[in-house]
Amino acid sequence: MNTTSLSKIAWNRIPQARFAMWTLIAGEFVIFGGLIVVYLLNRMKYPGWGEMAMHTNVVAGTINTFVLLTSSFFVVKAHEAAVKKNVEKVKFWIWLTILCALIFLGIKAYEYTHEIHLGFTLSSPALLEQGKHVETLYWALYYTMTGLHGLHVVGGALALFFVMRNVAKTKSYFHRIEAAGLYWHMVDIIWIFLFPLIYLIH
Amino acid sequence: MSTHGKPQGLEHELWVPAEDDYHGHPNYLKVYIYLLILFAITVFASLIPNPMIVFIVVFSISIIKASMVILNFMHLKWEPNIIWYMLLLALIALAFLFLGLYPDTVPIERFFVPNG
Amino acid sequence: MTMSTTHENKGFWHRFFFSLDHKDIGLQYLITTMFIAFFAGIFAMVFRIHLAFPDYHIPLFGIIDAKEYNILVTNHGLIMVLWLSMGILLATAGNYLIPTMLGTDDMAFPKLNKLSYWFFLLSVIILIISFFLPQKGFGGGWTLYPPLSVGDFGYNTPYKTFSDRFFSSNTFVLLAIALEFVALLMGGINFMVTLFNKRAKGMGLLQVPLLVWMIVIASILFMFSVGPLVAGTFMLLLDINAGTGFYDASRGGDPLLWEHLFWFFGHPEVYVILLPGLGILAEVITTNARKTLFGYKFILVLVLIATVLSLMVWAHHQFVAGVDPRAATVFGILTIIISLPFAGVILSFLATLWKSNLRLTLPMKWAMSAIVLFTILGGFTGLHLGAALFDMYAHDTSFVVAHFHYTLIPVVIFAGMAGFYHWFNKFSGRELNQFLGNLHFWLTFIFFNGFGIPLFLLGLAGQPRRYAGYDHIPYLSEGYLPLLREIATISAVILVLSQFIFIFNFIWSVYKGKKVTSNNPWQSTTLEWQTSSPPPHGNFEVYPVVYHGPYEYNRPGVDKDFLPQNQKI
Amino acid sequence: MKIFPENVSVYGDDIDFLFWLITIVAGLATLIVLFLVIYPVLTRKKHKAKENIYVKGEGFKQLKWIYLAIFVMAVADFSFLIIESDGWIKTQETLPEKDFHVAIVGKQWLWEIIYPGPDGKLYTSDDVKKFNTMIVPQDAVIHMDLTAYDVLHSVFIPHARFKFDCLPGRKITRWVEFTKSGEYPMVCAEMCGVGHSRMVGKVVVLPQEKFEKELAKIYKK
Repeated sequence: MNTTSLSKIAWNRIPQARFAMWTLIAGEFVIFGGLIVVYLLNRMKYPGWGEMAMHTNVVAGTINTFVLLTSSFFVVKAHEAAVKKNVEKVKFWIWLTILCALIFLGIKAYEYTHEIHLGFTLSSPALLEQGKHVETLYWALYYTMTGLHGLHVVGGALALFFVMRNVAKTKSYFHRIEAAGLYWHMVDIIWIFLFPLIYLIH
Repeated sequence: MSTHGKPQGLEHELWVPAEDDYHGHPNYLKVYIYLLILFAITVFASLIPNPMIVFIVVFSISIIKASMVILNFMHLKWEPNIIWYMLLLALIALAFLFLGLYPDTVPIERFFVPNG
Repeated sequence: MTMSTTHENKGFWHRFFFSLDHKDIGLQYLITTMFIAFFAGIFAMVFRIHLAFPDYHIPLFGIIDAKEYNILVTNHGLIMVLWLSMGILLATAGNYLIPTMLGTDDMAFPKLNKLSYWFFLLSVIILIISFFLPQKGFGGGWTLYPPLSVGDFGYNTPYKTFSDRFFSSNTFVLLAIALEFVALLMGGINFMVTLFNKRAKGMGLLQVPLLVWMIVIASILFMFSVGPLVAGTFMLLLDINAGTGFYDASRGGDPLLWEHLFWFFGHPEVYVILLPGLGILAEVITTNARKTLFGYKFILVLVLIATVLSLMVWAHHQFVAGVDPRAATVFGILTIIISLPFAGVILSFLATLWKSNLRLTLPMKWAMSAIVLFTILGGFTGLHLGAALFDMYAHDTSFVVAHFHYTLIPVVIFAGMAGFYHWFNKFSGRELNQFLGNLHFWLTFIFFNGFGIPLFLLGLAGQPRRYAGYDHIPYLSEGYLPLLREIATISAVILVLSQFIFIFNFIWSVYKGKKVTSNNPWQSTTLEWQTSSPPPHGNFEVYPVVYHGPYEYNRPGVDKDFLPQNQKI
Repeated sequence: MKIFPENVSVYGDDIDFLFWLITIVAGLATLIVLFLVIYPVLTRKKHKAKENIYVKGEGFKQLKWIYLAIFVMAVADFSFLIIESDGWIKTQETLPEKDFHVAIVGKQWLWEIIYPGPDGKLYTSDDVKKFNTMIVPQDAVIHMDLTAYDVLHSVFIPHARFKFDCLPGRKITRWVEFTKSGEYPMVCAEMCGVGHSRMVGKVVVLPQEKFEKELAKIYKK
């Protein structure tokens, strides 16, 4: 048995599910990173966007950030319980997380309706009529980024739900809680960057 | 019967590690409270009138928060190098993208042929 | 230790649609890719004929007009680059060979693997649907530059209603591309995890065959380069369907943004295609040269350097596209630098050939001609184009077309064929007809050059790309240029037709070819040859235990001239 | 037989020279590669199996030839880069004193040429627009404002070795100087739709005084 191989094994002893999830997360970071880079550059290019940023609902955004941070905490608690193979606790914390997800989506929906009411849409023809051509791009990016993130929230919540159901049924596959949790943390991290960029910088 | 996924009884042979291998756990509550404090700082920092300062403060705090989540909640502290390398490569790619796009986006002023 | 190798009872549907076995999925990828590439080849034939003989009435197509010409060129490019190249070199080779070479039973996530194939198939179907929409296919150039790709690409008139916009070829082509990206991302994750978690007992990371490393590195590179383009595709879809202005200058957007996002993926894409090709070459060359690979670690290091570098050279596709000239200089320098690692890799292959008693088998012919064509006419013309000043003249001329055909065809067709002829008897259990194989090789070799070299000359004469006919332009219809176009066209037609020999040989040999007598006809050392051909379900009756590196040929102190990885001395 | 179209611009020769330089150096490298591929094929019978050297190619000693080759190639590449860089700076990064200023605007599928008009300033009310035919003086530095109305186009004047993209929404100024009077084609080199291949204009280079007359004629109308 040659030694090189044995010495190599130590550093890649990592559960498949977690490994795959990390790879996926790295890929997702690049996708959202691309959007954020585009946003940052255009933000530097067009100072007029600050005025648009004032129309966003900072309070709602703040609450949402708090909600997501808390949900992250719940997920790690669920993971802690999963390591102890405590199904009831796992279910409890995951349900709390999903509740957070629903609250987040609700608030986001409220924001959207409010902004659409003000005439800020993907293509915002209202702004075009005022001759504010460049500003339409802000809202296009706003809806693109938050919308894409919202889809990830939905996906993450669904993943958590199904994993939890599976764990509760089979009393096994506890490691999947952590994998799904990783994805949820990624959603949180993306929001950590989106929130200040979109809401706070005027 | 097909033998997909992990072949039965071959874990140690095929170097498929045990699925729920234990890695260290930080004090999650403490991390969470730190995150909330940083979050509060972010919100108050945004009241500074100068947007440039706001941007610098807020963005750097975001980076700190993100790294805290990654390191503790996602247990990157305990993960093998390969995952660090992957995330690093992602950051490098984004840095290149930013640097490459900057000169073609920010300094350019828009131009349209008048009465065209 | 043995394991149950009970075969699933495989009806056609079960085998070619629902099977979870990585070998079946690999073959599914192979067949799907060949199916779609077949049409791309026909397209190429048609528009080449149109260029040289504009008033020749082409069977089934008639005399094509400018719009049809654009559609044919665009889809030829799209299919060849995005579906054929990656479908063969990443998906097919990866799915079939990675688990067998690693001496394991299957991918880490067979269901994910299956899902990735379904996404791939869906993307192909959506691409085909795009030909039956009102626009009869997308014709805005395979780089999909907006604003042309936002409206009706023929005339840049915006679509009226939402259904017009959504059920337009633009939308469907973009959806197809996005789905294909998703499919390959899934595959990439699978490859990565399989390499790191499911190697045979005793196989260290530096005892993995180079092909596996190359495919995994390529998948990772693909993942990191494609991200921004996925975002960009999302934005372009919104531009088409929701009236946003990401690429619309009058709305504060910027057409150049798409060029950047596209080439940020598009250049690493070249290496995503190139690396698996190099991996196949490594396997074929070492096996037929009967020598251990020269500089295994060296090649790996060079490739990793090139991988990181390849993320910062993309703008050399845009030297004259409006990027800052100073930035262009930087990108030019990096472009020159990235040519060095690959020179090192090619030289290591040549060093492997040096003083070897090589066997000039059919795969070896493909492999060596791949090296020659790629290095000489693909690589060195890359130096011309890397020099920004000359690129100002040659950019978007036939010179560029010839250049990237000389980089992609040696890698995809020649290296791909080397791999195909090398592993055919492994995955079919039968032998190819050698005579037809040689005929296919020589026809391809000769007429590929007969098609490529005239294009270089035409490009130097200043012939721009993507023109539906040149006869109305005086300076392009004088002297020997029409003759060159005719030579290129005739060669291209024969080149495409000679691939039918291959298809016939493939199908005929699969059913009628004579059964293989040995599991290891090339006397190769890697693990996929140490099991029966085709491998059973689960790949191995007895799981191998690995003792050596992958290329132990003519090792001193061994009586045979090759030492399989799973064989103790 | 001539490879390039006749060169009529001041920086055309640099570009042709660069091409031939790289081609010759690459040609030498080609011979080496061909030798390294063909020689083993010819001598393959000579080497009995056991004569093969079992080298893994590790460490500087075994890799020295490859390092040397890479070093030589690097030197060659960077010398190309240095040689081309001053030409690149001359053509792209610097704008010499202008004698005549004209705007070329791409439009599906023709070139709109905007002459500055009597006041010699572009984008003023007295500009004169012409289509597809651009008249310019000989031996004079001509500044060209490149832009587009609808989609991407690319001005390509093969005889002047000049090419640059026209993008909607931005103005890019490049220069060219013709050394020889005559008519030269100006084609579009960026995919711009159905009429792409029909988007062929021409540059008419005239001696100074004849150019003045022609320009006056244009302005009178």
